[in-house]
Amino acid sequence: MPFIPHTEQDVTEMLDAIGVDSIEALFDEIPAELRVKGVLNIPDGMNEMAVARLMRERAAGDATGLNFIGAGAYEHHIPQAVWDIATRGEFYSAYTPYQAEASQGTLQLLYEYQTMTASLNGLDVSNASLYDGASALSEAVLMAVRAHRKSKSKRVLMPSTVHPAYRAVVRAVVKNQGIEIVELPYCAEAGTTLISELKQYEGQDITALVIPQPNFFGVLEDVDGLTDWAAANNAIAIAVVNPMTLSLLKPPGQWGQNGVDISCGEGQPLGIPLSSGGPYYGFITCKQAHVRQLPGRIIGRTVDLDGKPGFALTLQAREQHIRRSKATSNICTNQGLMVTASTIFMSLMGAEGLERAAAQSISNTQILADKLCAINGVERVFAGVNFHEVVLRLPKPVAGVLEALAERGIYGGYNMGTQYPTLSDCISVCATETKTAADLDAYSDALKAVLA
Amino acid sequence: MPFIPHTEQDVTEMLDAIGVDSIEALFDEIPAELRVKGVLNIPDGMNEMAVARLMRERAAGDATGLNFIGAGAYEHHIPQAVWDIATRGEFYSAYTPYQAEASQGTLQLLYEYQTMTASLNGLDVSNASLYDGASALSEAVLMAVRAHRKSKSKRVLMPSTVHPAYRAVVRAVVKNQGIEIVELPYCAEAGTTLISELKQYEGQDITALVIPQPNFFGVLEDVDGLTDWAAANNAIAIAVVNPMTLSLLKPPGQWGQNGVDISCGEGQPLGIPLSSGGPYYGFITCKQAHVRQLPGRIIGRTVDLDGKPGFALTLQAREQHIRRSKATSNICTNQGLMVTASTIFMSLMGAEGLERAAAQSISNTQILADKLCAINGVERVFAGVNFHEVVLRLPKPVAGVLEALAERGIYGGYNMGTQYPTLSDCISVCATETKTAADLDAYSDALKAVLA
Amino acid sequence: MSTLIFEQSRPNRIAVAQMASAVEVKGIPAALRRTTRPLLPQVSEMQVVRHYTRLSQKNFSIDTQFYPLGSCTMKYNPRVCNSVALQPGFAGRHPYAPDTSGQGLLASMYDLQELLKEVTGMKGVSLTPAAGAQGEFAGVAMIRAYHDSRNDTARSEIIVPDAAHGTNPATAIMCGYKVKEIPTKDCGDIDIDALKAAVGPQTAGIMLTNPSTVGVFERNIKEIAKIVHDAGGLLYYDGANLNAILGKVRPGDMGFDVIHMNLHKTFSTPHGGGGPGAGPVGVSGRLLPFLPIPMVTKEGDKFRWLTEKDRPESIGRLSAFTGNIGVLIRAYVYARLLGREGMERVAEYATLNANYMAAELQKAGFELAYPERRATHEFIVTLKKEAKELNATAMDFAKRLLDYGFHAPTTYFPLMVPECLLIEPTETESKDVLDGFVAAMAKIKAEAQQDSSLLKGAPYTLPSRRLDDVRAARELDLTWKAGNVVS
Amino acid sequence: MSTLIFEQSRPNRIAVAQMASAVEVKGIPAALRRTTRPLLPQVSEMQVVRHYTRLSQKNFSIDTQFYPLGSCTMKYNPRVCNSVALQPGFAGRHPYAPDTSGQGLLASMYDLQELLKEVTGMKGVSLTPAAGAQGEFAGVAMIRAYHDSRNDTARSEIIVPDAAHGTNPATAIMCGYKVKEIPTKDCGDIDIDALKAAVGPQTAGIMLTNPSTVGVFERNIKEIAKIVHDAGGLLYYDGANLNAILGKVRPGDMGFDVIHMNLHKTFSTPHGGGGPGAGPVGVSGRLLPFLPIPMVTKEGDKFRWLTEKDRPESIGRLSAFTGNIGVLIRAYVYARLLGREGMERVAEYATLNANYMAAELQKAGFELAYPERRATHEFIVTLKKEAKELNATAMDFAKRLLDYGFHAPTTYFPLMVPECLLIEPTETESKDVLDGFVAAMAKIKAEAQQDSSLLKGAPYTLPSRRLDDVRAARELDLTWKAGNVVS
Ligand SMILES: Cc1ncc(COP(=O)(O)O)c(C=O)c1O
Ligand SMILES: Cc1ncc(COP(=O)(O)O)c(C=O)c1O
Repeated sequence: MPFIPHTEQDVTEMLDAIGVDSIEALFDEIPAELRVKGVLNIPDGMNEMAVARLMRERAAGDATGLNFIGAGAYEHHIPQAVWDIATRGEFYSAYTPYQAEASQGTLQLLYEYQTMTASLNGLDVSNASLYDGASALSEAVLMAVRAHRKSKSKRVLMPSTVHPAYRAVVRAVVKNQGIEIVELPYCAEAGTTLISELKQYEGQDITALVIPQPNFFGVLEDVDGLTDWAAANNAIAIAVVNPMTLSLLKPPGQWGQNGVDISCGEGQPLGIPLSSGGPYYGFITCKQAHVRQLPGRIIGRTVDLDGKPGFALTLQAREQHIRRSKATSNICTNQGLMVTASTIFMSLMGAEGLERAAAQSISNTQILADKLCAINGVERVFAGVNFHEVVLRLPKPVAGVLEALAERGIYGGYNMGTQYPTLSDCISVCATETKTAADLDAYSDALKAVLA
Repeated sequence: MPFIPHTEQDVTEMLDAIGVDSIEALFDEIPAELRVKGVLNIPDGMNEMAVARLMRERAAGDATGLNFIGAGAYEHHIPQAVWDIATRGEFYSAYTPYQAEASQGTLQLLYEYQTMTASLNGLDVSNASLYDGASALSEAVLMAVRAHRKSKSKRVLMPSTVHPAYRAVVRAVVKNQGIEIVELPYCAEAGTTLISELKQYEGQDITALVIPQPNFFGVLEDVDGLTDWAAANNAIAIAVVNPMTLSLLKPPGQWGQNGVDISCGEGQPLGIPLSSGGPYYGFITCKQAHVRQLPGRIIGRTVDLDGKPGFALTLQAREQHIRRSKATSNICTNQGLMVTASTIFMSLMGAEGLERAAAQSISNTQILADKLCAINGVERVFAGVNFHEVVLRLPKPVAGVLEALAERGIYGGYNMGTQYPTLSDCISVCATETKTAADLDAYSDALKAVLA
Repeated sequence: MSTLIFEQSRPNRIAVAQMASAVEVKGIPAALRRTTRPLLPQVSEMQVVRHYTRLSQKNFSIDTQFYPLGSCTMKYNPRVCNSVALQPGFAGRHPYAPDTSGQGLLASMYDLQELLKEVTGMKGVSLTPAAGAQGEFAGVAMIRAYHDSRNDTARSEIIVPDAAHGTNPATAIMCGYKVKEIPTKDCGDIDIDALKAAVGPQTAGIMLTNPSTVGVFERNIKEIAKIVHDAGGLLYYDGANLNAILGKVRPGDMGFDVIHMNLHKTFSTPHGGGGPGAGPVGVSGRLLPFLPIPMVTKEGDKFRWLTEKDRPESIGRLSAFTGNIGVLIRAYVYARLLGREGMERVAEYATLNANYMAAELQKAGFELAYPERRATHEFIVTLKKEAKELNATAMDFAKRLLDYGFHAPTTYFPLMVPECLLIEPTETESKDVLDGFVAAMAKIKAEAQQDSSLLKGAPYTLPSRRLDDVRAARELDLTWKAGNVVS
Repeated sequence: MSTLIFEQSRPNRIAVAQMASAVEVKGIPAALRRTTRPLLPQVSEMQVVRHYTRLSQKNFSIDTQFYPLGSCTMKYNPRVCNSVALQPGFAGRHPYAPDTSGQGLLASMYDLQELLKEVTGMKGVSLTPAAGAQGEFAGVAMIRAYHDSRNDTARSEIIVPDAAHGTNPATAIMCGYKVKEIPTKDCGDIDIDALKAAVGPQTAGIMLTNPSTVGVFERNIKEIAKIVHDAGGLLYYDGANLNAILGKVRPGDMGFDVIHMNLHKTFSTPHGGGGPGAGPVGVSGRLLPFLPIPMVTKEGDKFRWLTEKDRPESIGRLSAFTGNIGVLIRAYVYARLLGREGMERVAEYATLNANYMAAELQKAGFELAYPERRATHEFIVTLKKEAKELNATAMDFAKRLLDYGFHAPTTYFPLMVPECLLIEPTETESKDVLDGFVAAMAKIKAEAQQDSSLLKGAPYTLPSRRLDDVRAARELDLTWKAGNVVS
């Protein structure tokens, strides 16, 4: 029996000790009519050899192309040490560190993670993770509503330059709590959120303003202006950022006069494989003043009976397992192992490693965009400053072009039309530091061929 | 600087402490004329990302076919846990367990390995590994010469059914010590070593007789008769065996009336990847009486200062680092990590797992041989009993057939003609438990097509 | 505490082998640039490997210790599940790569959906929720969507037993409901009278775990279903305890309308020191339209993700992409390893182990919270006597168990059982280990009888002695700042 | 000691997921069949994982501790080297698969041959030896083959300095030579007069390590080469200490005819608790024909293995297949990570670290064995004073260092330095770690001054206290038998 260590003799002895005749007897409190009739329609068990082969064959055909898609998930180099260590049994197969003394490894790592993440965002505190970037933004919105006691409107301004899927998730999560999400249009020329568009909301009761950086078009927003607008209008400022870019970009804690209140985003670029979309992890950081509204687990440093420093879960009174219906969130299991990997990743890369990866990604994307725009009919859509992603207009229907590129082994970008009707002839393209000059050429050659 | 942690400040402080101006000055005892002139003609360093990609591309084209070759290296299922654990840093990056107290993990594992290996061979003791099967056989021959003080001839009888490469290695290793290796012919019909062929050596001073099981043709030898012959003729009996087969076959310690004196072989089938030929490991076991002639490291159980049991290297006085020119062998570094993996493998498989893998391999090879022999002109060469390997005669030149099969994604077998001129139209074929019915069909279909 | 990684940092040290070549950043206006570097350590690759390898050794984990944490199903996590998920074809695939480039993955996800439907008796499954709590959110949001779709908008309450996991009430609130708690009777079953009194036109639904978190099977489940359904409410099944009934009873057959499954429990995906998990949701026919997206569909022999377009009534998306695919792959591999027979045995042996331990602990003089009941895959010991008579609390036992090399059971949950240990051995532990745990408990009790201060000082043999939680919360130290030394 | 895996075994327990389906064995005569099962444990997969994971935690290793074992070059082993080698294309390839199916591998092996030639200044390289000692065997066998090929058969002696590693004399014997030992002078250089007296028509060659095992560079190497060559002998270079001179001096330029390299030292392949290593040999022009097979050649843009047919004068094969390919891949990856500059820096920083530690230990009151000399990548502290005055031996210091979290240096080697610690920090350790080690040494000395019995009892904090070696050898217990309990 896979993974069951019992011998027949064990079973006999155990049943004797319990005082029943059969294992079946242990289910005698379940009403008979509810019991599964016959056997489940599930395939026979396979041994590891057979399963591994099946899955090797299934994986063999997947993801064989060169990837130039970004759109919220970024292909960066991940040092081998990261997952070698993260998947050590002691990290991999441990539970949430409820017994602090038996979990100092995970706890110290998380404290280090909190430090790195808070610093990357230029804010005071960080939790120990949320599910992903989109859920982090949703929690940030809920947190803003809780934190901003004076605001009664529960109105949150949301630029349409925020990742469309994030906006969808926020809608799904907050819609039952009477929160209103107001979407802000973007400037079709610059590809950014114009402060002038906010004019109409001045003087109104706005709970929070969300500020993406870089935005979904890969364009840099006027984060200082937007943050100051929020402050001036008594709205909580929520940043949603790509942490890899924060090695080069001003951290949200320093935006505008006083920085944002909350900064969140997707941790995936920091050492997490693309994995078709998950598991990733969401991070959330905030000013000290808001720490009691922060959802999820938080680790604190304390001392033990001998007065020696050590780590423990803290502020648990915010959490569902203690606070129940009054908790800051329902989150329980988070994305611990991802954060483990990410902490190892950040330690290996250091600030300089992140800077270099980000700078190379910018440079590669720039070079690629120039190459592609040299092809007849391909052009940049937005005038704003790009980070490592760029929206391009194509002279042929996008879906067909992407398909043709895929057949040539190039995953050429994200089809913008699926989310922005006015950009139906556009793709967004990203070339990270993983791409060589030859890769960039391969893409532009393929596109040339496809568009010819 | 890859893997060098020094900061400039560290270097300055360290040079100051030493009292020199530059690192260069530390090389001042090397005669100037010997110093490397200019720079080495070696490529620039690459980062991990680039090296990993280069090597991914190189590996991608290799070994893409279905393997039906045995001939001394066998493709068996290796549970994922085996290498996940063996490559944990604490095993992977430790040295030889010279400091016993800081190496109890490796030492206990090796004691368990010795127990399993001795038991598998039906003998009293095992060392902690040699380089590979061929080097183990060479050491066994040297050991026999040392152990058999009464024999002055240094003549060792070596069946030609022993793996040709093993025989080559033995020759290379023992040739400078005045040891004579006498090769015994095999019976062309049975594919085994006939005891009748030994008649001529009766009454002579024979130091040792080597007995392979199964032999290189995959055929089972009359090991009882051969062992008894050795005993009757005052020769040391050396078994050279495939440990996977010992789950089903009589262990060398029980061959004949009294068992062999020494049993050795290749550990690869027990959890070691094929890896184009290495690293594998050689095992060697013997009767208690010979333990002081056993080469290589040996672990013993003892007690610590508190009287608690623990493990340590023992009988080191046989080894080169103590005994120097009088050592039993020059071996120092052995194949520790392979033995680590193999011990985990044996623990996971247990006797039943080995039996099943071996039985499936026999069965698959049998089925495959029957299928192939149904093709016109293909036939079995030997009448003896096969284990999981079989020699087949082909109706077309072997090299061309194997090439054509490889083009169809089938590595069809070992070309016997390279080592046995009389078998120049033969291949040996092996189908382990890793092969499915569909795989066997794929092979026979391909061979049909190639021979058509 | 090990030296923090920051304390090992030195200016300008870098792990060169991991660095992209340095290029100049052009075009980003100074006003948008960072001026001071973030506090990331400057260390060598070996320092990182050594630091985190050593930290890892300070953890208890399934791979190193018995970990009978009730409600958490800490069973063996097969290593092959991990290696399969990390294959480049799976791990390297971008979520927006074309479906044609992920047919192997999608086939596996489709199979998993089908398999979970069969195991739970539900009509449809969406794999997207990232953990149990997100599954709960999806489930309750679907209940709401269902009522809304029928314009049945007065339903404002979710009923939750007092034994329920904290995520249940917290989730109900997140979905805009009020929570109505009902009590558990001394026998461990729900108080039916209280339930009857609680239901009404305001009832949107009830959230139940069965077996419940007190480790017994709710025998009146059919009646409960009828009461709630009759009142127009729906039944939510918290699948955290599915391990107890796999192959024996199916939530769908019990009358539940919507469920979540914790694959990181029943399907053995690793807990990873806190996650990630996966909390797929399953529904009965009437909730099918509302399942969260994306889901996988099969068209001919091709697979594709369903999106908003395909499922306009869906409650929407819960994560930016597809949920925790890597976890789902691991669960799928586990399910294939087990197969039908293996799956049916899970509940049997998990239950055998729990009942055996319960019996042995009782023989050793410990009091079971529900001595008249069968244990399911877990059971509760209450140490209220020991706390009172020996001044040895559940916390003390928990900490002392660590010294004996056992992770502690879940303590102080469920809340209404005083000084409780919720013990879940799982099916992958051998009798020897269970016996060892029982012996340790007996020994600890004997220690307490001798001198209970010994327990108060525990643990003694771990990297830390007992840690001061109160101070942690009072003097918040959540990030390292150069020089913040605790003393 | 942890419970042995055998003691966790129970009859008929198996790890089912790893089992092939059971088929009947047909055709094997009963006389050849096994009748009783071998003593392999009957345990579950989790038991195996838990047992060996826990055992691993009892080891010191590079990934967890400073490991300054002289002559062993315990440097950081980059993790990527391992993952590259374990790729299916490499790890899954049968050694007799056609060369066409291994072009990626063969290209890498060819590159490695070329790279090692350049680094050592030799004319040809064979990668096949499995470790240093096998490389030595190959080297001395080539010396013999060379003399034999010239019918110069009276040469019966190999000269070996007394400081040489034990493998050197042991190897000479294996090649049928007699060993003539020559002394090392107080300054650490070889006694040239003794050498002159030793050479003659019976001299086949000399085996040298340079830097030698006493941690200094043999300054008279040119003269030594001349003396030996003039006598008709050849020079063998034991490359165990190549780390000290990488990119600075090349054995080929020093006049050596044949060398081996320990890739598991200088090229950072892991030691694996005792191996595997790789000990490629390099030769000058006159020994080229004798190199062991197989070797890789490049023909056009294709690579293939050279065999007996291609190299009829080869000393032959040293292993059944190709040597330790997996190790060679790791070494190749490491070499490519380093590249030219990285390689040149290895010697620099290894030397800097050694000289710094030597200076600091001297300041802390320890006596260097060769205080007048530069340290190379390693150096020797002699504790003869401490042994005499404080009754604190090298062994005592070694064991006490373990309590401070440092692996001990090499002790009692080379043999002619009394109470010696041979200390090799390697280039991958940071100054902080070196400082920590020096501080620990000073502290231990202070402890010894207080009460040397403290040291005799060390270690105190490890899984075992000091182990009884004598008993281990006297009461041999080499395999477990049900019931053999040590007490
Ligand atoms: C009974 C119960 N319900 C719900 C949950 C929440 O699941 P998750 O932690 O995956 O969010 C848990 C697990 O912690 C649980 O034990
Ligand atoms: C100086 C010296 N020579 C030779 C050897 C032998 O090398 P190996 O252990 O790889 O056989 C060693 C290593 O142990 C050594 O230190």
